[in-house]
Amino acid sequence: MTDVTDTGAAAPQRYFISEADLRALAADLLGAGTDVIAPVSVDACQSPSALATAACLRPGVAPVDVEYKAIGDAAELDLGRDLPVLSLKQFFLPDHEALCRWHQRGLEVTVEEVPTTFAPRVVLAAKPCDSAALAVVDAVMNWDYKDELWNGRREASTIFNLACPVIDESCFCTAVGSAPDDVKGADGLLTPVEGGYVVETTTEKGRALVAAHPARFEAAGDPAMVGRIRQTQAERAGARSRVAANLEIDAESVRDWIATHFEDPLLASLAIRCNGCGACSSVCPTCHCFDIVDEEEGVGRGTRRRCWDTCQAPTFTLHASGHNPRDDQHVRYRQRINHKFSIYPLKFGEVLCTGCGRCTRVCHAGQDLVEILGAIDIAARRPGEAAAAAGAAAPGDVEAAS
Amino acid sequence: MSDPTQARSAQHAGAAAGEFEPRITAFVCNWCTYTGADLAGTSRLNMASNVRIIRLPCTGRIDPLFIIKSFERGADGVIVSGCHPADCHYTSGNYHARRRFAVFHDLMEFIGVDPRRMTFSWVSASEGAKWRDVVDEAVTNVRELGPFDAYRALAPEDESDAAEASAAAVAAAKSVAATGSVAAAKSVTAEAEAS
Amino acid sequence: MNELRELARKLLTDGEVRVIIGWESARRGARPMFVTEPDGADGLIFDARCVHNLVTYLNPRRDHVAELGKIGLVIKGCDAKAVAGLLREAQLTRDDVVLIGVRCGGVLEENELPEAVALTRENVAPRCYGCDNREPTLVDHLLGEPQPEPPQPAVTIEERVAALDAQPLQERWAFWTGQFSKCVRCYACRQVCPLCVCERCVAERTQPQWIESSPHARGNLSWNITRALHLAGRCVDCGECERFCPVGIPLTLVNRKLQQIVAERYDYKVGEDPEIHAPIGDYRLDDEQEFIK
Amino acid sequence: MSRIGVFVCHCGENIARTVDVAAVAEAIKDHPGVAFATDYKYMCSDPGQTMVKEAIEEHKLTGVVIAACSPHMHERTFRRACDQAGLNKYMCEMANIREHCSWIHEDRADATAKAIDIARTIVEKVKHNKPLESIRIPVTKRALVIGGGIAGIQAALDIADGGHQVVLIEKEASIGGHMSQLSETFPTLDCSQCILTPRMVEAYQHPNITLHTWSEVEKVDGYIGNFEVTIRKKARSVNEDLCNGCGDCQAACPAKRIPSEFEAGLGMRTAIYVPFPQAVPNIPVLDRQNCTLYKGRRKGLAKDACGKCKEACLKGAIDYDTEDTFIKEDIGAIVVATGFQLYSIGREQPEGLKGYGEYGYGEVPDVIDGLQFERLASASGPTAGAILRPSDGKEPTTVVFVHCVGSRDPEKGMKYCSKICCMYNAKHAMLYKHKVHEGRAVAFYMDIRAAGKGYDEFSRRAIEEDQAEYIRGRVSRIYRDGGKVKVWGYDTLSQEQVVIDADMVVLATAIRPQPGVEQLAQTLSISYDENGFINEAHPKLRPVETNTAGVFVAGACQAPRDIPDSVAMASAAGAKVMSLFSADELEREPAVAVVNENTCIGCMNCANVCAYGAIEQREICTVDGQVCGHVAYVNPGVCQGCGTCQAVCLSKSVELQTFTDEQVYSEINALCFWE
Repeated sequence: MTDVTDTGAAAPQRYFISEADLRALAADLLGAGTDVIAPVSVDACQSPSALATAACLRPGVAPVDVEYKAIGDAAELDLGRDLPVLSLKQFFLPDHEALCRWHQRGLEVTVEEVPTTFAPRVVLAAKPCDSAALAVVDAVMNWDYKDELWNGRREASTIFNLACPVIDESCFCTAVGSAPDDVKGADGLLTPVEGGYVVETTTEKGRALVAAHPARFEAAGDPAMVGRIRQTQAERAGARSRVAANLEIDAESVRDWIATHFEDPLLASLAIRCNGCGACSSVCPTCHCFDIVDEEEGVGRGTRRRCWDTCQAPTFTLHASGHNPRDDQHVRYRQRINHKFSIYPLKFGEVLCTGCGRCTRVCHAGQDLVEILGAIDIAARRPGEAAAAAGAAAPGDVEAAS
Repeated sequence: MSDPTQARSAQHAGAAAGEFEPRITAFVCNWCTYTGADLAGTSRLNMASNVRIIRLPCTGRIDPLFIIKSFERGADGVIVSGCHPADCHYTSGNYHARRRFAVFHDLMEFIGVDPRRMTFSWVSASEGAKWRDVVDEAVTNVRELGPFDAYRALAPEDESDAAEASAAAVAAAKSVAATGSVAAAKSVTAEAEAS
Repeated sequence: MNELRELARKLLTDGEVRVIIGWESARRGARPMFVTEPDGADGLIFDARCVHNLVTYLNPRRDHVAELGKIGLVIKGCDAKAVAGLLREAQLTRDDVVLIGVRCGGVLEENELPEAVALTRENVAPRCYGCDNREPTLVDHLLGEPQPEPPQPAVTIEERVAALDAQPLQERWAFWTGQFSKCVRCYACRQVCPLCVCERCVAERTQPQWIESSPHARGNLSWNITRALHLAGRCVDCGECERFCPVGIPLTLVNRKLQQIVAERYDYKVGEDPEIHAPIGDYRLDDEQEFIK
Repeated sequence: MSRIGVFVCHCGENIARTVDVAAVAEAIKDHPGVAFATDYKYMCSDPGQTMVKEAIEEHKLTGVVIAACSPHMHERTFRRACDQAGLNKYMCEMANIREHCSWIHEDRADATAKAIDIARTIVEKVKHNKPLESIRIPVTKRALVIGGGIAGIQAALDIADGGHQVVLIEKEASIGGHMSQLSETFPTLDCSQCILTPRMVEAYQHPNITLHTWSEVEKVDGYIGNFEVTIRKKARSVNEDLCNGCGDCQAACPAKRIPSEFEAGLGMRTAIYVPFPQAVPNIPVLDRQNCTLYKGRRKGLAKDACGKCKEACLKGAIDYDTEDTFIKEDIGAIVVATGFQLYSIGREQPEGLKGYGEYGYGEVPDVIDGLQFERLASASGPTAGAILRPSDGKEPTTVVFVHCVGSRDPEKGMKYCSKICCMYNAKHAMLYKHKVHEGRAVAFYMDIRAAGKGYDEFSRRAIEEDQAEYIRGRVSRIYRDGGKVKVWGYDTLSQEQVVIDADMVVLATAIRPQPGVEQLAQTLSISYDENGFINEAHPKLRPVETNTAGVFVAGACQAPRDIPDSVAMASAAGAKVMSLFSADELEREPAVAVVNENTCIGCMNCANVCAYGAIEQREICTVDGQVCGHVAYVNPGVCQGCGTCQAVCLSKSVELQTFTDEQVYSEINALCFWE
């Protein structure tokens, strides 16, 4: 978590940008041919409005979703709305992308590579939990094989977070080392204040963007800034404590407990209602597993693509022999928890989760990560209470009992 | 029923001018329609050349996935044809097919596919002439509807683009032309342009 | 509710079942509950928030649930049709499960609420409108008082389907390809479907690859058409596929359309009788064939 | 990697005229997986086939595509050629560029382009063909013949004489069927029993024939070459091994006034009885319905009311407490020869038939049907061959014969012609005139149908030599008028009303299948028509086969037939059975479905759509032999290869060899119109 009052790195530069200037900035960028990615409200139907209302509008369901989109017009900017359905991940690890293409004529095969460099782009008002996720995933994308496509997109992107104004009962970023005003994985932070935003740049990329558009930013030193900053300090502290109220765990204890309780019935019991639908992986900003498929486009020609995959799918670990080491859903769910909160931290020193809570919100079977982490934390730190907590069914122990 | 001769003359003109030529895949049963198509041949019944037949034992074997895949591969239309009710070589394969295709037909219409792109017919081994009519009518219908670009537009952005395709096709055309076959060269180029 | 808790407690105490699958009220609203200890039965609830079709836990793909031992399952009338579906297709043996039916007056569209609220035109699940099966018959126990008809929703599913039907082909195509292009192929719709019983889904076949795996518009269309067709005459309209879809594709509309098709063409309605054959895989000599030349 | 050879045929000018065959061969060379391509004037000629064989050698081809005519034309030819060259014959396919291309198109460019596509399609298919071996099914060389009439006897004898075991079952107490009831037979007027009885005895004594009378088919499992048939031996109450046919039991039986089925109700029998003196086997059955003892037992009497036959039987062969027994037989082929019954045209009718009450049958004793007349005319009949009318036993001076009673009558009877009535009416008229020289024989007919060797001559003889009066017209009403039987008719030739005071009337009633034949057909899963006659597999080309492999049909159960037709059909069926038995194994094309047990979930949708009942549920076990589920199993002996199961299989777990998903997909893929 980055505290703006004191940073290990170069002290953050502070500026103010008005609502109007922010849109103007976006317009400038678009004008210069730079892609601008930002959360926008989209018609839930992407179709003629007649249909939108008649065919899609379901009582109790919002007619619009918020999504990260490459905007075409600054007017589309719609900052401060809910968490987008899908995380920012899709702009760095798209749900599908070509790795290469092949052509065969007679017996001769030609393979065509895809470019790994990308045009510069700017992300405005990213959610801190999404940018933080990018930084966490950077580790696995570079520890051995360097993922050129991932890195290419990372390098090409300048990201400004928006201090998170929407916190609900599923959020727990503070429990996993992030915060509603985190700039991890980003190049700067926007904090809403009267009439605009306080802008902080924390990286060279961030400063470069400001430097490139001096007209849009009011430099610090302006007396008004002091008040503004004091105001943001308070709000940001408040936001953090609101999230903290949802969940507090000791990540190390959780990590070690999982590592040493692989067969613990608690893990199975916590997975019991999971349908293995895998929606949690799709919406997760840190889930990064992919499958590689060859898709034909006629005889002797086609494209090799990678697309999102999930450890929640039975086929994820299905061997050619027909054997499946994770042939059961509670085992697959355990893998998800294990990988995020034990395996990954043990290997890369960071939890593979930024507490965005999407998995909980998207799960209509009621798998609740706040509750699950809480239960594991209790088991890890107060084993006495754990027994009581694990009242629910556990395939493991029932099997043992029967 | 449109005028078949018109369908054909239009086609030859079209081929020459490299205009849109409907591409139609036909899935037919071995015992009735395929044999009926054989009869059309032995009776020298001239018909549009836009249809490519895939032989199957029975309409009962035909899965809607075949039709979807045909569209994915750029077909502008499909034909499914088998034995008349009660004539099925396997007694009931066509009855099962009939239900499957009724549901598929209605669903595709709901999704927004023009049913005229999908011709379903019963053509017996003795109905060579009917097969001719089915083919010509299907070609005329699809010609009126134009290429199924709506479906091709679903192709992923990173797919090999048409330019490459036509380039490849032209190359092929050259190789063929080298052998002195104007005909094939022309045909392959036509394909390239169509795509 | 007490009736339900008492019965659950009894079944568990007598060892007639090893687990009761019902609903509980949790932090984020109602959700499935798995009770293995008689005392746990007190957590069971049944109210308008109990949307989930718990029959999905009987689906043979749910080994981890089967491991619990003999199941006592709480079901609504609509859920009973799914049980019938599993029996019809030999995916379940009737004696392997104790079915506890609850009389149902309709459920909420949005169930993640701290407690149940009265059903209104705005909040009722549209699929409940015109439900003809609010008292399951396939059950071993039927609980609760007879319930009133659920209210008519502000917009009925039929109205939405009709609205689509009224559009020209191009509009419908634009609508559906637009919807399906949102699909990220998490296959949540399939995983939660009580009738999607295949060990290996056709979508996972690569030789041949009938359905392209990566989530581009073309592969997504094939997948969604195939999913719908495979459920033609089998779908019990529980709406779980749409509810679980993370990107909000209105799958209910496709499912309902297929129900209309089999109803109009074959006078078939998915019901609670496992003996009645599904319409696909069955035929009549005089099935209409107006679309065939 | 596949190495496919493509051979483009000119078919003389037939293909080359409109398709640039050289261009096709040239274009296909570029197709992935094609190792060799060429064109030739006549691929089907010897040099052409040799070319294929040599290319297989030289280019190490893994598959062959012949771009020529329809597979229906020459597929066998080229598959044989490949086979001879050591390439599995199922690796060879035809690309039809003649019937489907050169013959139906004029534009050379279009035709050539299409021919290239067709060739590509088939090349792609062959790339995914798998070498297949034809299926071999063991054959149990043992036939079951159902029905002991002349057809059944003939079929049984032919097969038995061919050296194979035959199980012959007859539901009545004796074999012989209707033919044993006949007096003389047309057109030769030789005595029916004289020619039949020796056959009956031969069948009974034949070392290869096991005879079960008073028996019926209970259940049939299995398939061609491998049926398991359960036979119900109805309780006879008489031990067949002990009984010596002395007849003392019949003499002792007090119940003597039971109408005899054999005598068509004109004679009486006892409760324990042999149907007729020449019965085979000559072993009585006890008719429990009419037996005093069993009547008593049904009433629940404490003590048996009778027992005379048992007392009378010195062999102690009678046992009142026997029950139906069941025997299982392993059978390779089945011949159905259940024969016919006469349409009983009385007022009361079963199954919604209208009947012909206006003809007084069943009410006027002297109105009888054809079989009853046969018994009157039969030397072994109730009147010892004298024509005496039932009412008063007097000799009738005027007898009216009515044709087509219930036949050719969509309104009230059967639509079809019963075929044999014209002939037996002529015969009856003759027999009557031969025995009652002064008598008057009048026949009302619609048309005379006397097609057959010596048939027309025969019916003419009835008219010209024996002065039978033939009146072309229908009879409207028959009723009793004092001692006479009034017959109201109409002569359509003289346009006159005709009224005849007859002494006796013989109705030529329609021929119908035996009762219960539908149930039998269902047991055998063979089909039958609206009238209940068994359906042949093909009306012209497969007249004695049914739609179930290994089940054949003979005689009047398939349609009205006379004796020579029935016998011919029986021998034909016998020949079919023998050709089936000629090899130890049955060889079939491997075009059958195969289940992938790893992915099958046993929903059995496939079984629901299989028209042949080829798919059954099968348990699968874990390595340690624990039943862990069930899957579908396709019986290759029964599967006909339609592939309907594959299309309904949601998980694509059943594959029709020769038309696999891989193959079809590749063909579609080959038609990718993007290139």
